[in-house]
Amino acid sequence: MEQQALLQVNHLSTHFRSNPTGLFRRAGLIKAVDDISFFINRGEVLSLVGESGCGKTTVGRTLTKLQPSSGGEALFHGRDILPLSQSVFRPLRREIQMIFQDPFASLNPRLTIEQTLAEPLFIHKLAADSNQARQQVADILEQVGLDASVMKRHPHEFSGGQRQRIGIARVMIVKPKLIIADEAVSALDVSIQAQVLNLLKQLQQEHRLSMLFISHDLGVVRHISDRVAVMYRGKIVETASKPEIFSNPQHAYTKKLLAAIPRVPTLQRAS
Amino acid sequence: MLGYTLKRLLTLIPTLLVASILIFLFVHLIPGDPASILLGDSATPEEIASLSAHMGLDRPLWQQYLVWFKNVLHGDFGQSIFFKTPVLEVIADGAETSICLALMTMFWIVLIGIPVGIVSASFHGSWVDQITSGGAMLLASIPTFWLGLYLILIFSVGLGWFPSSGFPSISDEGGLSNLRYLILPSLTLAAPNAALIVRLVRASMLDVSREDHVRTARAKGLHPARVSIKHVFRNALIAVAAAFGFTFAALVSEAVVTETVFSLPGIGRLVVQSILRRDYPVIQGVILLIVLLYLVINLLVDLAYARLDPRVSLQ
Amino acid sequence: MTLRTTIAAVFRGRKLAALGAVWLCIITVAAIGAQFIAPFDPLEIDPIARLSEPGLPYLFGTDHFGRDTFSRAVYGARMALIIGIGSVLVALICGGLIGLLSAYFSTLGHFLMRIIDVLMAFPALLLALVLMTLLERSVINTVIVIGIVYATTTARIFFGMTLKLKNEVFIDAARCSGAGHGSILFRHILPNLWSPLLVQASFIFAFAQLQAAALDFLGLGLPPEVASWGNMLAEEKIYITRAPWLLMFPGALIILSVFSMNLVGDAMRDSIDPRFKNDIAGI
Amino acid sequence: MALLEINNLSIAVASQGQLLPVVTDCSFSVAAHETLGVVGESGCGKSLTALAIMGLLEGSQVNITSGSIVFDGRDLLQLRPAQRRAIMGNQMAMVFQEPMTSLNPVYRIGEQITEVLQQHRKITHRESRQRALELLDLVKIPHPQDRIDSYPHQLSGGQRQRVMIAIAMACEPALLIADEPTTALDVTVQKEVLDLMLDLQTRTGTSIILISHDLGVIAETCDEVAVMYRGRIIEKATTASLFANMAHPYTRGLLASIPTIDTDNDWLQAIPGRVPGIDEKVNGCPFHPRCAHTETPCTQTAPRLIDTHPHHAVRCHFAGEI
Repeated sequence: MEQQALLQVNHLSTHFRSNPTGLFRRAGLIKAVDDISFFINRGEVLSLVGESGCGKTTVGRTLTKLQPSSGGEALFHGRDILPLSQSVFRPLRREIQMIFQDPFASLNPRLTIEQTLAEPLFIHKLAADSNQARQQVADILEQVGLDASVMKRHPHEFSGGQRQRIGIARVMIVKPKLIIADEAVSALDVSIQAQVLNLLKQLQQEHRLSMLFISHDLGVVRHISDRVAVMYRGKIVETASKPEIFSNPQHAYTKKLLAAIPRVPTLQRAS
Repeated sequence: MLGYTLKRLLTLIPTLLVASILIFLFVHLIPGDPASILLGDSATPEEIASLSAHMGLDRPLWQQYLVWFKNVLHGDFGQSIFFKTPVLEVIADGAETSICLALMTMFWIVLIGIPVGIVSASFHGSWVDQITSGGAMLLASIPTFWLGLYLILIFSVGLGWFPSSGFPSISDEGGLSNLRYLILPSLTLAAPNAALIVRLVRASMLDVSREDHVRTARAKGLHPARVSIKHVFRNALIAVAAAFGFTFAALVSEAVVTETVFSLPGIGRLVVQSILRRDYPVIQGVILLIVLLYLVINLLVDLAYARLDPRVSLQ
Repeated sequence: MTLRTTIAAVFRGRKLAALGAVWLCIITVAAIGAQFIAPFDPLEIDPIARLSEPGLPYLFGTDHFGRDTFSRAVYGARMALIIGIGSVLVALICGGLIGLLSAYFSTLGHFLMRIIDVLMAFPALLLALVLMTLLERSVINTVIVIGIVYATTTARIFFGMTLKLKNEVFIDAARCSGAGHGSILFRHILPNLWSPLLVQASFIFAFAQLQAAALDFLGLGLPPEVASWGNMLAEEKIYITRAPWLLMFPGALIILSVFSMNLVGDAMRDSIDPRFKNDIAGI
Repeated sequence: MALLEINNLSIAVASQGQLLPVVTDCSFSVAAHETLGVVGESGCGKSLTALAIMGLLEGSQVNITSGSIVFDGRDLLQLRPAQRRAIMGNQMAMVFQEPMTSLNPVYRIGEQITEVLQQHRKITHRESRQRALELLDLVKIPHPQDRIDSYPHQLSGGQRQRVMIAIAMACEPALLIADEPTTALDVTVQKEVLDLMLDLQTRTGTSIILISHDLGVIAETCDEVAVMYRGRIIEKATTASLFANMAHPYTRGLLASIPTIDTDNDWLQAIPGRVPGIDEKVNGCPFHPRCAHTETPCTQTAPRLIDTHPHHAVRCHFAGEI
């Protein structure tokens, strides 16, 4: 490897105990993520594709330490983040950010947009006072295509697409290095999804961000990724560059997945 | 199922242990020395001291607890200070009244609470619903003893339909007709609890009726009443069953008051009088048994739960 | 949302609940201004006018000591308010904190909730009776005891609600932003529990009235000289056949107040986050 | 004659004392053995239209304000409730979006299938169970004898949706309404379920109304398509004609918004703005605030559905011009 990857994941495993309650119950073990390895270079988008229950979301949650790992390592800038305690990891959270699927659930309904967006600024000491914070919030809102005047409002006053823009703003405001986007556009209607997808891609290119893009939608994946990893039952079954995976899939599961997608006839432009 | 029951019974042990310590502590912190109460005002300090030593009251609290708990495990709850007979006998004397009262009350609760709840939910938003669910809430807002007193005033003193107090045993003269002594008390006791069940059945049914599978049932072309009973009520029953455990605790609380109002020779009145008399062994015994009963009822509720809801597996 | 629109939303189409709220306001006014409203001293004895019927000058009649029932009822409103608010505060502060912390810090929570479970096996009134015998009969002790009794249910309820909130995506999002435990607990979780907390408070307020009256009736509640609705019932119960109205007024006051509070609580419950509706222990 | 004919159907939702229109002047028909696709984004009124046809709006805040639903020669809106119920689940059946919650969790699936049979057919318990086994086999559930006594939670999402289809097909309905039947399923399962539905259609000759937000699903399964936007049908055509002569700017925008797996393009052509809420009033063409071709008439008068080709109608002032 000529250059060191921004994120290098080796043999990562995350296991859950099923039915952890109950005094005498023998807990079953669910291997949600089972010995997977991948890397993401600087400025690169790696997509993690798979169907529900394949463990792709768990990968994202493990890398953001919302979920404890069971084995393996995740080297960020060459430093394994998995064994770090939450307090040691906290400064690193600024660099590894996560966008969530559900724009209706990922914003605290009680806080104004300004409060939500300014929170990470104060935590990571990126703003000295509330005036500075407000300025940065206004800037970032503009970047994601919202008017700065919306910052006094509460989440329930926004549509799904707008909320997802706010979710993106919360991530971008701390100038992260790596974004983990977990089904970031799947809850949106097609016409809104296209807007948000364009925005995400534009921000990624402008800031040369690295991104782990978790999705079940191969169309969306084709649009945004540089490389694609296909997950099936907790394991990565195939990793390849985007052109490779779509034109020459190797694994049987990848082929099945591609074949199952309903095709839209391309538009014949009426003359 | 059997395995689960055994496991659950095993988990009752630590709970009962903690409960027994709490009960013992509570009761022994009650001010007032049983020895002096027992001997009356004329006793000399020496007499009191010697009786205390005899009863083991001079030993450290933890030793007293261990002795008591060891005896309880052998089925010996000690002697009642007031009655001078074994606690279990005292409790057994009150058991018949309380059990009859509880059964009759349950009868009213199920007979009135569930149908009214179903009607209330089925006519959601209409005047029928407003009257039944509002009425239920009003009923639940009435102090039990007040209701009991006025029922006595109207139906015993005024109309003379039912006796106002006491309960001769069924085995006494009169046999089953002695149950008429319990009609007013059981109605008094049932009123707030039936009201709770009405509200609960209604709320659960309204919740269930918003679920997707009810729409599926309607899409089959079933009659609304059939959808209501077979699909909505059957699923609401799961939540209602879960609440029956709590209802028991509320029932005991109100039984204490009701038995006092109607001067019934039951366990509820026994516990109040024992507290006033500082009859430690009886208080301890009764409360421990009530806690045990509560735990057993909750276990039964859990078992019923598994029968009502196939998603719950008893491993 | 402003306070006015919130209140309007709660009572829209609920005339009965609005009437309940009005009644509670009347009770509050009576409680605060008891010394100006009550025509007589609640403890003043008029030996000639024992057990007199409602009329003038004794609106609600007099009790067997010859004290003015109306004046005692007005002062009873004060006691009802003290008992209600006091118990709510004790229950919510003790129970709420235990539930909140137990759900958030699961190791501690496991232990604490086991204890709460054991306490819940004790019927509320029995627990209150035993606790009352430990303490002197006084207003403050009654408040504490009733508060403790409802702290157990409150802890259970808050435990469940906090668990739900803890798994919310926006909590994950806050953690990803680097928020610490304090910030997550008191900035992200607690503000979302204010409205269910208010609903729970109204039900506890209502239950506390009934519980206090039952304690008074059994002779283990407020000191006998305190003018409370429960005491008025307890003292006059043997005169029910001679003067049935004596128990009518304090009884009706208790019922109306409890009913009103339940109505208001019920109306508020319908306007809170539907996820928490079934957690609230109320009518 | 068409099996189902919807004429000028309007639906409104009662909210705080006023009626907000959610479906306006909606007309379409479904011929026997045909599949009609209804496509649109969330809130466009497609699901409410389906519920209205099925007769499931009763008792809700949503009311049919005008129009008629003629099924097999009878206007369903004029029927008495009992007559209506005799059709529901019998000649007309529905499959819903959420397979995880659409089955009653406390009854075995066999019971849930036989229930609809016993409601509409005079058959014995034994016969209905036999028929349920056949149906489970028909919807390709492996080992029906073992599965018939399972509870819904013991089945996967795909299998539950197959059971839902079995319930819907039990009385061999003339019309099957499928409301986003595969949205909650994985793509591989989606393909299986759609294939199953088409297979059943060729076997039994039932007509299908397939409601979806996914133009791809519609394109692969339907004979005709109706595109809805803000409660109105804005384009209606045979599937072939729709994709060959797509005329409404919204339909085109919708298609251009879809990231396909067959082509690489750097930027998607997104439709700007958002769908206005149902309480927001838009004069003229409902799409004009987001349309790139808006001119004066668009902001003033609502366009009518105009035929641009045979079997192709468009609701746009400039249909065929842009």
